[in-house]
Amino acid sequence: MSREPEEQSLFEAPPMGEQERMVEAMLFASTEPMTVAELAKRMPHGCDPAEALAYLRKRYEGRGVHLTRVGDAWAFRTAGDLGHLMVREQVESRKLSRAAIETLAIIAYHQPTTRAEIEEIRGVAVSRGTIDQLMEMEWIRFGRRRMTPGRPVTFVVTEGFLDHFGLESARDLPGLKELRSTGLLENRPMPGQDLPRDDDEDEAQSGQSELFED
Amino acid sequence: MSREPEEQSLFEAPPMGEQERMVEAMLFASTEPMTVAELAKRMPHGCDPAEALAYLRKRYEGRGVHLTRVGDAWAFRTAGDLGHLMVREQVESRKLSRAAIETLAIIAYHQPTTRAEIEEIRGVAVSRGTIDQLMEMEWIRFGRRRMTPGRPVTFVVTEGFLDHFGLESARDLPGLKELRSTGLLENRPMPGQDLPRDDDEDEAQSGQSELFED
Amino acid sequence: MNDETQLPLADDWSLPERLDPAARLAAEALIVDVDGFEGPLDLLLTLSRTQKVDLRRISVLQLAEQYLLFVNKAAKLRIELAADYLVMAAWLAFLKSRLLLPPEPGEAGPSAEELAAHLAFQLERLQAMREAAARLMARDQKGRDFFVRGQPETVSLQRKTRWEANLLDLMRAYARIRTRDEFRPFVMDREHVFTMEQALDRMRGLIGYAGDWADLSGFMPEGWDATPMARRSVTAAHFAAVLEMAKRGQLTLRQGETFAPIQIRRREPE
Repeated sequence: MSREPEEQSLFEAPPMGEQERMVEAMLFASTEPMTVAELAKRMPHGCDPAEALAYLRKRYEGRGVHLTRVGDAWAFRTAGDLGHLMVREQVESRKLSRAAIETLAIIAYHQPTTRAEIEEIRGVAVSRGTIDQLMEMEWIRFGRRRMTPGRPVTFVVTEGFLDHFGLESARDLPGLKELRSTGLLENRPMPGQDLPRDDDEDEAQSGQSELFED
Repeated sequence: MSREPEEQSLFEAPPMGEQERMVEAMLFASTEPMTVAELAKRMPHGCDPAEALAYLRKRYEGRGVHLTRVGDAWAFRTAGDLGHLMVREQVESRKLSRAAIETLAIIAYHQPTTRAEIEEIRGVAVSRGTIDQLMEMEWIRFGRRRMTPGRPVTFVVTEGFLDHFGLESARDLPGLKELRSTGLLENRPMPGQDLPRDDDEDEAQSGQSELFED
Repeated sequence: MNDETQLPLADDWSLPERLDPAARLAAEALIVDVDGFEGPLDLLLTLSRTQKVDLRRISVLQLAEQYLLFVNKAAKLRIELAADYLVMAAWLAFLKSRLLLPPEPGEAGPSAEELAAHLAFQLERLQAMREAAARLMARDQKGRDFFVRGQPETVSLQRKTRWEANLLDLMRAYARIRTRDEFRPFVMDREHVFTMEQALDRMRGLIGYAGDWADLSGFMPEGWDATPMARRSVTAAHFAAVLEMAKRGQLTLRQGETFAPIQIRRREPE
């Protein structure tokens, strides 16, 4: 610790060890993931929460509690292998229908995707209430409209979805790379059907590949 | 796992490091402080939560979070010197009034829109308080003035609005027809009313396409 | 197993009885729980499993046979299949004939092989999505396998009201207003909208002149076909009005054939 912490903080950010403690305290206290920006807002001027997070993450590796990344935000979560000890804390989750689960997976893997695409993949109409339910659970939200005739709305998954399934980003969906490389995430039109799908195609592609570019 | 977990656990408790992890996770997730007895009850036979607590307490010494004793129970608490970071507004959640949400919806769907237009669509006068409230929440703001007689002010939604509602832009909001077809709305057939629906749709569309012009 | 054996091919898709017994049994078993399937694609995927090969090497021809057999059996058992099952059956029958016959010279459009490959792709993609969904659900989940802070801390309190509203509230509010609009009289303020009440008023005055059969179009107001919107609205309103008047026994109407002019005549009080 420095001799004059009070005065120093006016000129200089607290030492990294101290920043780490601050981030630790804030994230520990919160149930919701917090973004770097949110952390920074509460910390003294000049702090670097991103760096503090990197140290903190290392510190909690292998512990009973982990520092996990959820999209742009961070949160402490108990280690997955200890779930059996927390029976009392388990919340009865709403049972999702098979249709809802498949719809969710299609949105996650094909995002941004339209309702028509979901229906084409599943071969049946999206039943009433399915989208509604996923929206209410805050696992999906609207993405940008497709710039194709009719400008259909699209769906994408949310940070709440990532948090629930312990994913850092949509890129970390299990098996995503294999699915991509086998072409199963492509939006191939039926041969001979000259749907005005070209833009669609490009966009869907760019949507997917965006995930990989950075 | 071992062949005879039941029997084996009688002889051998998990290593202390593992017990520490367990205690850490349980205290983190528990909604209340936990006693040694409560911890022991959830842990495999032969564990010594008291010892694990002692190690854990040491581990968190000087950190942003402390393991503290509360009566005869234990809990994690933010370090006292970091309390200032926890200054968080206590948020009291209240449902937005029907008038406010309707006004907000009209602004979102028809922006930029004037007060007179909102009143025409709602069929009732818009009270000052409603607009003020939405302004204060920073969900709406003034847009450009209309180049019509009287040059009325217009309202548009803000970034804060988009953020709150998980939208990338207001034009991603689904139109009436889309709401119906995704099952997001009850599809109530209007008795004796099969004419003006399409026109309505057109209007909503044209309202939305204005958004693209600038 | 005889899964790989080349199947005899029936020309008439309604009688593909020469499928091997295993496939036939499979098709019959499926009929029992036809309600359990989520549409024809789901059923096709299930049927494809009896081939016990990689979906990429599946015999679409054989699959088509199996599907048609299924539909055929269902018909015999008088099980009502939803329309999309029958549409798929018709398409598969078409595909099957295309796969069996040599392409006609100069034939346009995609080849049967391309169509078959697309179907195989669809099945593979659906299967892949199902597996992805299963893997997703098998992940550790919040509140089941891992947990959030049980005692969130908020030390110091600064009161602040947060107004709550979510997207569904917003959309429902909008829909509520717009749906209400459909009842509101000002909808009628639109230009070129001619209501049935207006048409009734007009026709009541004019019907006296229709002692003999006369075309309804002759009774339309001036300028009624100025715009397509006006034409539709006026026509519909007058048509509805004369139906109403016929119901009340004020006139009789007739039409020579479909799309022929509609004629009306005053009905004399008896």
